[in-house]
Amino acid sequence: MKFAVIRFPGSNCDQDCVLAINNLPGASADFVWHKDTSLAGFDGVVVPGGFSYGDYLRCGAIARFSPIMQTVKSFAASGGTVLGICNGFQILCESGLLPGALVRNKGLHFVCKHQSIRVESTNSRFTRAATKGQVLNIPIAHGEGCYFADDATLAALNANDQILVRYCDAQGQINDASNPNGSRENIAGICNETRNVFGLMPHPERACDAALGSTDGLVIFQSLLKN
Amino acid sequence: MFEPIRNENLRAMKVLVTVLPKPSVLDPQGAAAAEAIRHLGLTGVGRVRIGKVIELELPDSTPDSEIHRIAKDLLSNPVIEDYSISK
Amino acid sequence: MFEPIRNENLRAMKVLVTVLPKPSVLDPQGAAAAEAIRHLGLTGVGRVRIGKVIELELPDSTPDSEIHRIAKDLLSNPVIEDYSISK
Amino acid sequence: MSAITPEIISKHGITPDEYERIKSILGRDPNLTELGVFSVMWSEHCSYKNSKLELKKFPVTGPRVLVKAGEENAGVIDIGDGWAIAFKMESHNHPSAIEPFQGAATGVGGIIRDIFTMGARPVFSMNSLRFGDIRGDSQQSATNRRLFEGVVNGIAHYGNCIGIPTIGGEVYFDDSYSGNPLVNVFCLGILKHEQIARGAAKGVGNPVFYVGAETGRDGLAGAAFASRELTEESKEDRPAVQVGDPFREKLLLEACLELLASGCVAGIQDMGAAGLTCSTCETASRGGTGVEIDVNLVPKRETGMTPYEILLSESQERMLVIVKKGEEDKVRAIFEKWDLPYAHVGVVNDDGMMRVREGDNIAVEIPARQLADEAPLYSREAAPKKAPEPLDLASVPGADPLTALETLLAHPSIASKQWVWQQYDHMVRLGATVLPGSDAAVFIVREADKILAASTDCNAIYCKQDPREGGRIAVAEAARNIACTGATPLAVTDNLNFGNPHKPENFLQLREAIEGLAEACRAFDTPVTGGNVSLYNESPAGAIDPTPTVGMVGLVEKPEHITTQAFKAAGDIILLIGEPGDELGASHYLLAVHGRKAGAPPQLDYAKELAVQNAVRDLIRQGLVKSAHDCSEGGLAVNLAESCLSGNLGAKTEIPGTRADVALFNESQSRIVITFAPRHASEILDFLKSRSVPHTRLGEVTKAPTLTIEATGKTFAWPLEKLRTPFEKTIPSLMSWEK
Ligand SMILES: Nc1ncnc2c1ncn2[C@@H]1O[C@H](COP(=O)(O)OP(=O)(O)O)[C@@H](O)[C@H]1O
Ligand SMILES: [Mg+2]
Repeated sequence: MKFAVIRFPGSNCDQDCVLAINNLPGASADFVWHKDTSLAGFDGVVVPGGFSYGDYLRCGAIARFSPIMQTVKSFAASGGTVLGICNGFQILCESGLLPGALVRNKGLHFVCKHQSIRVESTNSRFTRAATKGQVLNIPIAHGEGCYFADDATLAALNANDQILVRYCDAQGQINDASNPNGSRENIAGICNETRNVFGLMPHPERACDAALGSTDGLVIFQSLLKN
Repeated sequence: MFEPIRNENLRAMKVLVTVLPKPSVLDPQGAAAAEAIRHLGLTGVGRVRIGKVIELELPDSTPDSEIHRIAKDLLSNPVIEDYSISK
Repeated sequence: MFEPIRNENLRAMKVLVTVLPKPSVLDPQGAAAAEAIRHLGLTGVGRVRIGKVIELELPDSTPDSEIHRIAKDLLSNPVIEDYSISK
Repeated sequence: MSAITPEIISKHGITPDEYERIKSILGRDPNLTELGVFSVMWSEHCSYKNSKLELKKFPVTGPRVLVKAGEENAGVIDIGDGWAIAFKMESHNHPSAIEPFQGAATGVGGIIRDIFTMGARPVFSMNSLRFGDIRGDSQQSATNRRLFEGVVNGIAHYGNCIGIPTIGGEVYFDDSYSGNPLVNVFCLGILKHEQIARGAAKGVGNPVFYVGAETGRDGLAGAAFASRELTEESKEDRPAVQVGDPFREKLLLEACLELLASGCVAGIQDMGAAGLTCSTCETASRGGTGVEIDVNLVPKRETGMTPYEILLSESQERMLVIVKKGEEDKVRAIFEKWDLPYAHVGVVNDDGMMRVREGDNIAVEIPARQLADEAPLYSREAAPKKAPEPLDLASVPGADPLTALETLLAHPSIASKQWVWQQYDHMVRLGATVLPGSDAAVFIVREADKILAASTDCNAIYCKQDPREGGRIAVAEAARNIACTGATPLAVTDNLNFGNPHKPENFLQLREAIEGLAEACRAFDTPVTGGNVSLYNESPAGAIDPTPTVGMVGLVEKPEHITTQAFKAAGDIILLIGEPGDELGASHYLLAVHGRKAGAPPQLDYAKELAVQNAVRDLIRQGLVKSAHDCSEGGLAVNLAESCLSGNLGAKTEIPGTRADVALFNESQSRIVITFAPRHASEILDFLKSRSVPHTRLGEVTKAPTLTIEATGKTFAWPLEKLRTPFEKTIPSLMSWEK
């Protein structure tokens, strides 16, 4: 499976994503420049983390107008796999590919740490290799990762089983104490209605090597590779 | 190239777009500011909200509809923010 | 804790403190926004500056001098920013 | 142009003697712009005029040194297999005092540029910070908290956005820094030997390009600003404040690395302090050439800027690039790809002049070498040396060890700095394998398949009491931290933070500390690859404690050698390597518990120190060691508490000594605590005996979550939660707005 890792000016987890994916048997990744308009030859798209356009104005607000994003939208509309990580999640929300928005962390500070998240649904190509309720240790690193959606949107997300991962503690408990940023309902990642676009704040690419303290991120990439 | 050279024949106006978080959205920065203001001895402070202001220099002739388009599509995110425009 | 309870007997007013980077200070956000606005097809955009706006609910009786004190000491950094107050 | 009056000269910080020298270099009077150019180039910040003669005492050579200190923007060290590292430390103290967020942010931006100017890809950063006390309700401590908050936010903002992990550092709080915080930032980059780029204007006729942010009036003459004391009026030095744009710098970084790889570049130099002035005359001086530019061609952010303003501006995120003639189009294509402003502003010539035109007018014409390299050098008067008053132990009442340990752990200088490093993205680039919170940081450099350890250290109380000993210990402690991770030290960068050098007692501190550092760098075989000097660190209350910060880098041979401070398993044996010690002078125990900065600091013995470090490293390499932690502030008791807390395990120990507080909290040097599985005991003990390295079995790791220390026949026990709260909650609760 060949992934396009989009490079915006200011992306900074692009190389990490390429490295993590290229280390997986059966997967490979290549950069795609934001000024490009073609995704021909790719089976999936990763919108990586970082600070596209410096996160000026709002995270993801400017990146959404990049030429490549039009192509990503049609790629998604035709059922293509799109994974947005951290800043990538923010960009997907800003682009309207995912509902809701990400706002300033409740604690006001940028937070970088290992974080437990719980797999809430395995009904997706991103989580099918996991088990429901599985607790994953995956780092977070963001200043604006507090997920917000209005009540109606939240109800729809729940009803459609679109909430794929929630922040929890090491035992899998979901509560305020295990919520690192004030996200509504501890939401860490959601997919779209057609379940082919997934955005999450934690960085699975940072949890693919035991030397970095966790290999729990692999399950997300393995899900994508599973037939 | 970067500071656009404006045509000096066109008259320019300043437009202020004010973007504030919707009341339903958590505004921890506002809450922290309220607390800090109380620390500075100002009593009776109510709610504090913190938003952004964008000051634009635009040709006099720019239609309002265009300013609204930019404010809505780019300068604010309707999911979490409201904007207002003043000239 | 976050939403302070106001004394409902006091009349409240809304004060808007607008804080903008001084003209000589680099405003990378403003420059990025200007570029994006041009991309969206709005021509003739001049300088864009981005600042913050703080909306305060204060008792009607709050003296202006106090608001200025807060705006200067807490809400802005006079070294790089100017503020203005509107009610 | 207005005449140059003595007032104007003195406003530029130029002495009458220096003015005469300028006249003789030029063979005429300078014009105002030229005077401005001399004033920034001959400021302390750029010329090191008060410290250079002392800096010559540092060892700067060694088999691994590829680029020496002072030759270029940063030194370069060989790490094997064709790979090299460039690293350096830089201060941004005064800007951070005025505007903590932007001051710290632009400090990070500056040091990163120094690294990629060398052709290296920056891979990680660290920082060393000092603030006044953040405890209490006083106006002063509120200000200190605001500075601390702003500086940490600024470092986080810049580093996180540009995507360079901040993996370590240190923070101390002491009232000598009230109003004059120290913000020292470190960056390290990786490159292949053949990629080393030079900041020289080579090749007569080669075009000179400007790339990066447009020049504005911000940061006018910041170098001169950094070379003065801070006063109340400094707050009015508004133009000195620069705003950083990490996004621009990220583009500049990628563009410059792409450019250097393209082979089109003859020389490259960042515009840091003294901006365009410094980069033009330094490149010309290094190249043995001249450089001519036209300020009309320089991209500008503001209108009506004079040559004086353009040359002295310290706008951030700019570079000067000397391009090989004929390659201009390739270079333009790269800048355009990255959406960067650029301009062809001048040419390299052969007359040795820095010549600045404004269209047809010549605004500046100065011999580049004299301007860049022949600033006056001064050896200031040093006060006579006096030995520190030894501590009279009888004057120290023995405090209750139970509460004393909690007090120490709650001292902001010792308490966990998680509040700080959690705000830094330390995981980007997939390299941080030992996260902040252990001794040295350990980082896997993926592109080179190398593992580096890095640490910054300085105990300023020691330096205040005895700057020479303090300097020696700063190097020893850095090396010890590196050894605890399993690494071998390679080289050192330093940042010398002192008060006004015109005061003899301050100059004595500077000289003594440098001699101490230099001696220790020789002893540990770690050449100095570069650094920075920041003088005039004074506030109305007086000079700061002397703070010669050391940044050391080491190399870990194999991944399996990487070792951390956390206790690993119940039943493991806890062994002290080194002697139990008894020196309480200048200790944090004296400061935190008795409110005193007194006595002579502990005495370092190189032979003992090296024996301990080598033994620990060798045991680690034999695969026998489970944890290793160096003993520093707060002595053995704090050391054991930290290892318990980070491993979430208890310990049952006994510490020899005749007085409990001395036994627990003394800060004698050359001590490392290790743990290992009981089955390795005889192997380890035999090894230590064969090396004649002193050691004491302290006890063992326990599952029960209690730290127990027996000393002088009494038993002291702390449930871990009693230790965790002061250690982990002190800084977050001081910094929380929810009071
Ligand atoms: N404390 C120091 N120890 C060793 N070398 C130093 C020290 N301070 C400065 N230097 C060296 O002097 C040279 C000039 O440094 P500097 O002016 O800081 O560079 P920049 O212009 O990038 O600020 C550099 O090579 C630097 O490494
Ligand atoms: Mg430099």
